[in-house]
Amino acid sequence: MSHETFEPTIIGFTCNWCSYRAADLAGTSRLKYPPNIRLIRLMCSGRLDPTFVIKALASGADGVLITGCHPGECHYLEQNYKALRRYLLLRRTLAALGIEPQRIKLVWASAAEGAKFATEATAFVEEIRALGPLGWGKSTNGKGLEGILEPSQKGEEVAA
Amino acid sequence: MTSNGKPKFAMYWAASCGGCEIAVLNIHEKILDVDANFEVVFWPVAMDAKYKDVEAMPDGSILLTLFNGGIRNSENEEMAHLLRRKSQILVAFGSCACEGCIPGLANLSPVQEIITTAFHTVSTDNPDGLLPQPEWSAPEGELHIPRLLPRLKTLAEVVEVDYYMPGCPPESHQIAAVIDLVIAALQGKAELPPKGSVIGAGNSTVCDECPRARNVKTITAFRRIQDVAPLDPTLCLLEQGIPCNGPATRSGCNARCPRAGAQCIGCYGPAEGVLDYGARLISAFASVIEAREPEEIERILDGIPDPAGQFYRFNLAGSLLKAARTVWK
Amino acid sequence: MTQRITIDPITRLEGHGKIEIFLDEEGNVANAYFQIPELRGFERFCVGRPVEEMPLLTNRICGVCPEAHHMAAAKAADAVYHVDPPPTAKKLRELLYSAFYVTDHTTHFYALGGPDFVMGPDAPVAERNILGVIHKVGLEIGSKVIQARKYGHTVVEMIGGRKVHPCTSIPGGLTKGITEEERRQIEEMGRWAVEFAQFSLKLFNDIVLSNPEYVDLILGDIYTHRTYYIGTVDANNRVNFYDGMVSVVDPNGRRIGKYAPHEYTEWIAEHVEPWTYLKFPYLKKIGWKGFVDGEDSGVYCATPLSRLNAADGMATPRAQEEYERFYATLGGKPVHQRLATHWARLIELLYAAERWVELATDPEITSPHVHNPPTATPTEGVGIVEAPRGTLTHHYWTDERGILTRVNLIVGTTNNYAPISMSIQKAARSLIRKGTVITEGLLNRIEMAFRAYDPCFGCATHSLPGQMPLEVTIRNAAGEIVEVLKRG
Amino acid sequence: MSGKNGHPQERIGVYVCHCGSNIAGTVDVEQVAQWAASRLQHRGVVIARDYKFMCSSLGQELIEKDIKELGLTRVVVAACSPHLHENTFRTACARAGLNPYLCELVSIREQVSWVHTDRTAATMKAQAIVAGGVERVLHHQPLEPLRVPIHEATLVVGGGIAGIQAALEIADAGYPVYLVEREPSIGGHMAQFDKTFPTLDCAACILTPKMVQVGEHPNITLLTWSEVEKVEGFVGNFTVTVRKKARKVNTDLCTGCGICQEKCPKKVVDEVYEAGLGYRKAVYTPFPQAVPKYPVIDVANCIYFEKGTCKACEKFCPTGAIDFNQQDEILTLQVGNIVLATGYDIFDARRASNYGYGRLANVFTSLEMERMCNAAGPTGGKIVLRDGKTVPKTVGIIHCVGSRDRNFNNYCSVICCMQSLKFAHLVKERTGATVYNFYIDMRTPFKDYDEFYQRVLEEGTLFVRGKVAEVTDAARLPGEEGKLIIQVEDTLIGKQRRIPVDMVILSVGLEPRRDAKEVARKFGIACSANGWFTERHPKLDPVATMTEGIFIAGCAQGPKDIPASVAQGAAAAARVLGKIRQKEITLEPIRASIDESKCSGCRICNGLCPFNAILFHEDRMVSEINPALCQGCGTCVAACPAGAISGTGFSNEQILAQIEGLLLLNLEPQPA
Repeated sequence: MSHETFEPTIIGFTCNWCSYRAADLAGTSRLKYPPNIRLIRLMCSGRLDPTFVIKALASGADGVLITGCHPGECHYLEQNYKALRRYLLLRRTLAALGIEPQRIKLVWASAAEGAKFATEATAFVEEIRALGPLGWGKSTNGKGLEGILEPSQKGEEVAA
Repeated sequence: MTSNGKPKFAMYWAASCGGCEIAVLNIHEKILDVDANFEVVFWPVAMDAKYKDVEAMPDGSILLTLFNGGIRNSENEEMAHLLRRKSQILVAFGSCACEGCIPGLANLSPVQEIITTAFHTVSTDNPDGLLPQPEWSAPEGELHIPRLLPRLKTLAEVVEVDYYMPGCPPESHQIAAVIDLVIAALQGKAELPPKGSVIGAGNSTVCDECPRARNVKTITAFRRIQDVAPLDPTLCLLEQGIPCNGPATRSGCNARCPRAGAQCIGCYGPAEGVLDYGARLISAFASVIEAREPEEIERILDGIPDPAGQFYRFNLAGSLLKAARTVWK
Repeated sequence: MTQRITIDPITRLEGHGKIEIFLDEEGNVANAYFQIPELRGFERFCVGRPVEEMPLLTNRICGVCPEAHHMAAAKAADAVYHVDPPPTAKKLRELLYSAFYVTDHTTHFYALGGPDFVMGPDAPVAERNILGVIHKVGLEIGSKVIQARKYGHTVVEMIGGRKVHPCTSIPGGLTKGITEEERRQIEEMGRWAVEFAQFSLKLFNDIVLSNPEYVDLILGDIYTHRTYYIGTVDANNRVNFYDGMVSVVDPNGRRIGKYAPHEYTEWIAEHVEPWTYLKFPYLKKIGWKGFVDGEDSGVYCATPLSRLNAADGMATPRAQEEYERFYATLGGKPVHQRLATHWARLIELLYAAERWVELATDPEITSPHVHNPPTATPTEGVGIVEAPRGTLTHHYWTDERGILTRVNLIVGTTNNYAPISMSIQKAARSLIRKGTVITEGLLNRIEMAFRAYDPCFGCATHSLPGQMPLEVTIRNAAGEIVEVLKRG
Repeated sequence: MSGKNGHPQERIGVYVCHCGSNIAGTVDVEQVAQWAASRLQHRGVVIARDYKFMCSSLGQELIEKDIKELGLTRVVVAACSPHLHENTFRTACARAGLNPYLCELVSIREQVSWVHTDRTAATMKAQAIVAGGVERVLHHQPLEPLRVPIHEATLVVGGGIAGIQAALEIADAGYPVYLVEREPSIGGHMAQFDKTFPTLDCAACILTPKMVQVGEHPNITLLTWSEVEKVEGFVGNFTVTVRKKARKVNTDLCTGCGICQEKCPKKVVDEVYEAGLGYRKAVYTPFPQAVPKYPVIDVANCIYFEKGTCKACEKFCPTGAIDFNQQDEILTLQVGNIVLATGYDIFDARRASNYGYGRLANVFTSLEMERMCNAAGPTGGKIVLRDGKTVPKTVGIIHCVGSRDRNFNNYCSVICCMQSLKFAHLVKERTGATVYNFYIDMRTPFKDYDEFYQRVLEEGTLFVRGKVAEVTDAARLPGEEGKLIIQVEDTLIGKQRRIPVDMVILSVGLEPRRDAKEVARKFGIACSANGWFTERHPKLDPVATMTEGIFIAGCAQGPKDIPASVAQGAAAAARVLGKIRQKEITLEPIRASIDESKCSGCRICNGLCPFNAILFHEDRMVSEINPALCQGCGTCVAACPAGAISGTGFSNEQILAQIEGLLLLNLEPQPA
């Protein structure tokens, strides 16, 4: 990755019916957004388990973008409201653990809103770039967090 | 290989409160079974122990070691490695060893901050702002005290663990059951579960053992237990707005707290196969909130004033994130 | 000219008390340091938590006396919310607490402190444990001991919801009351406990007091410190574990004052030494003069013995008799000999059992009204109870939502940190002369000093009453290791 | 490396598509394939290929060949969106004997090559996506589709033209149909119209025969004056509860002779069929050609039900068919599929108060106009002012009333332009009046529509392009007295104009039925924000819904004209017939299920399923999911605090593994 500017890694969650199709539309319309974001398709934003977000952050993502159908337009009727509520509670909890709430963002995008998807993705990448790296899990070679967080043997102890 | 032919038993505490030892003593008469079936080679609470001898033992010569307490300083860590080497079966015993327990909440702040706070309380007479020093030159010579690790770790983070026995402390009837099992296994009358299993606990969650009546859940407000009066003694606490952690907390305690009118605070940790305890609760609570407008949702969520404590009270050190960000920095 | 004795590499005596003894040129003890090597940081990480959780969180400071922290926290939380629990709630809390005292004092006397006497001070250490006691005194008594602990825990569970780490105290009272059926069982067990306490005193009488060797040991000078004493007393200045004012007496037994929980900072301050993680509380009004006793030194003691010294008597008849016999036998108040603490503890055991029955037979005790919901805005509050190992103080500050903004804890054992250190020095001085060391004796004496205080470093750090595995390092003036003695 | 210990027993094939230059133009596909072959070998990747067009038959054969020859157990295709070709590659795998659900298609076209420009970054992202796919596919399970038997009967809700069409198509194919209509007769809005654009043939003439067919069809059970109360079950076997409202007329005896209507002394303004312009009796059939022919007694207005006397109808009925004591009937129907054709409401012109409807006598709505033009209507087809005699000399027709207007509805109501042109023609034809059309944009797509527009232009109708600001009777200029003045900015000449007219026609837009959302909830389907029923896919699946076995047709799905409604009715019927003929249908095996040994019966999940797929067993205190009802959204999976619910196709293991795969590059030192 580039040395002078920080290139964030972002995991994006999309629902199968609206936001993933919005991403497809962004593609078929050849709209451009930064490559920092990597998408995972779920059937519905209601499938979004906070574990996924925490797992992403703990494994090296600097931000997480959650997307779904507009309220009232969920293909499963109202599951995106559940996503909204989980998102709000998760943000509060992560904030209490010192993670800026802005690192997680919820965006509604209908299948027709390819342009919105592209602009939101672009904006989010810049927001995270501005926040800087989160740090969790980077170059831990899968060892979880120790790798980065304990500078080896005895040195890891902290003087009182 | 053992003096009296009996298999060797050890129990050790790292950063714990001693409640696990008391819980073991609370198996009462059963303690005599332990005495009858094992040679207790190392158990600081019940007898004078000799570290020297433990070190001297051949590796793997202790059959069963119950290790309780989290890893708070480097010496806990070394002890964990020593007992791992010496033991055939190493059990992470109790919430501290399994997931960090309440002392794991220390992972919310950098260790320096923890020490500083303790030595600047209202009753502390500390004009020069002294803090404990790992090395200190007293007039007569050098003094040493161990340094604390940057964060409290679970046993499994430090060494390989064979079995996990959750609970703060583990319920005595569960301890008794496990001791029976091990003894039966020794006599070839029973099979030990596969390594890595959770023992002495249920497979489901606290609600499974909770006698309170339950309905389809819709939460319009979270309430603090002291504000609810009178509490319905037979209805699900969560349905009464009390943020009870029972739905996400592993069964095995027989739902003691809910039976006593207090919400489950989660000491038995996550259910089988759950990766992050807090995430399960966040998802479950949020799912059953009855509101669609962000403002309304936020208003209801204000009823949980301490999300970090609510969702990671016992589990922070064992969670995916393990500690607050300030600790990593 | 001291020859170097090396015993093993000094490793892994972690998390336990550590003693460093330095010798001067003559090979006499220059100084002895007793270090506590750990800190868990409750004062920091409780901040941000809702105050009603403190009775649950601070339980986990110590699994040996969680009931003490549960109660101190509950009382502090009541104070924070300016709410007065219904009489039945207070009585139930005290009933739970009395039953806990029976369990705890029994555990200590038979499993931890007792062995020194029951097995004899010179018995091999490997036998000086609860199993040893059971073998010695016989299964019949052994099962009595187990029974006593069981009954105590049963009551704790009935009222507190759990055997270890009770969960029912909340701001304004309790989450539940007890049924008549439960009350009946509790009373029954209480009456048994009274008999058991009397039996234990008789045992102590037969084994210890009738043995001149032990009496000399108790009255001997090694374990004597003329310090101040504190302990909670009721309105009639009689010992109380759950509630009242803290009475303070000087080395001559004169009461220099009583303070209410919220006044504790006027009386108690904690001295800091950079070579240990534990602080040294002392009497603020007298001041910190170092590790010395006497009227001019703020060092005080808070133990069963201290409570007896600080009070005018016991609130129950049988305990009162024993109280009088105690001072008659040991030559009046105050008693400064630390080993007398074992006896004092048994008198408290009897009082706790009697109080247990009193409360179990109180007409109000089964009332369902056990909670007054708080109405006032939470602010600040102090809760004090007598933990078996000393006066326990919890002090909380919260915001208007009842979220903790500041926490201060002075736990039972900590009170005695200074006197314990002094006993160690004294034991060392008495046994190390001109560089000659009586190894086994030294360890025994130091250990017995410990067990008298019944230090619970579960509260302070994390090891258990009387079971401080020891490492004693002796260094010569050059700082070289002369000898390392260890136990545990 | 990914922190998961590998699954060495799996043999994975990775296939990277060039998609001509669509992908290869931006992504170094060879590099991606080589990287996967080397760096992901320890994860089980035994072969990684890149190919020009993976979706071509040659590309598919490539995969099939490898499956057979290399014994692949998992396949990852990195190409376009799964929405395009997931099925293609699954089928290919199936052909080679690999369970189709062991194939994962990841998109590096829509998500990479088409949206990024930097080749290095795009290639790295493609690698990450492939790694994610590989980690995910390791956790795939072979799945078998669910099979559900289909009940032959179909429920059609709504007797408008769309519903009629659907009912006839299905019935003609030989399968039973229940047609439920809440009004006393089928026919819907179309029955109210006079002429239909663009051909101007009379609505009644083309609709009535179809209505009669429905009435007489042996396979159609017609339930008018009835409403659906409850729907239970799932595709293949729905149980529907219908309330048959009491007609107070015994249909077995009634011959539809009409004497009761003649004799009934009570006149009632007909707000429904006559749009308030005409009257009906308290016992009535909405219109002469009503199907069924039987009248209903309007209890709210019937003198007997008000005062207890009268019974004129009863007295004169030759067959004694009047039955004042008749009660509502509750019917339970078993059907396999449901077609919803519940139609629309018209925009209430009073809401656009600046146009003065309800305040200014001679402002009419389009529906009133339809009735007025109709020879069988209140004026016998004469176009006159409210006074009932004066013939207007100038008429203004205002388009887009309530449509394309951010104060009311943003959408275009589709039919208004043509309807306005139709009125322009009819007014001219019948009154010779000067006609103005006030429009925002002229929208005349579809067959012969624009020709009709040309024709009306030629007839001399005047067109003013601009949104009318207001209609007022406050005369300011000479010549305005006693007229309605239309205030408008003519955007073509860029001038404000005041145009005095005698009559104003408001071409009102279409709106979802007032109770559309409630109906949607009842049938377990979704509504758009506006309230139109949501189709499964806006382009590719316009008459199906997210709920298997429930289809939509006509304006209930969105504004449309008669040909489109008929086409949708027929399309829905075709979809239903397709399902019936399959005898049993297969459902995507993307379903949630509960591990009872882990379920604590906390009931967190119970209220979360909009399809009521989760039931709670009080006896065993555990919850269970009905796989046929489950639509696989996974909300309950994410909510279960005990982790007792798992979802096939999108399991926790799959998604967590994909996260690790996507982040693998962060954990690894970058390849040079």
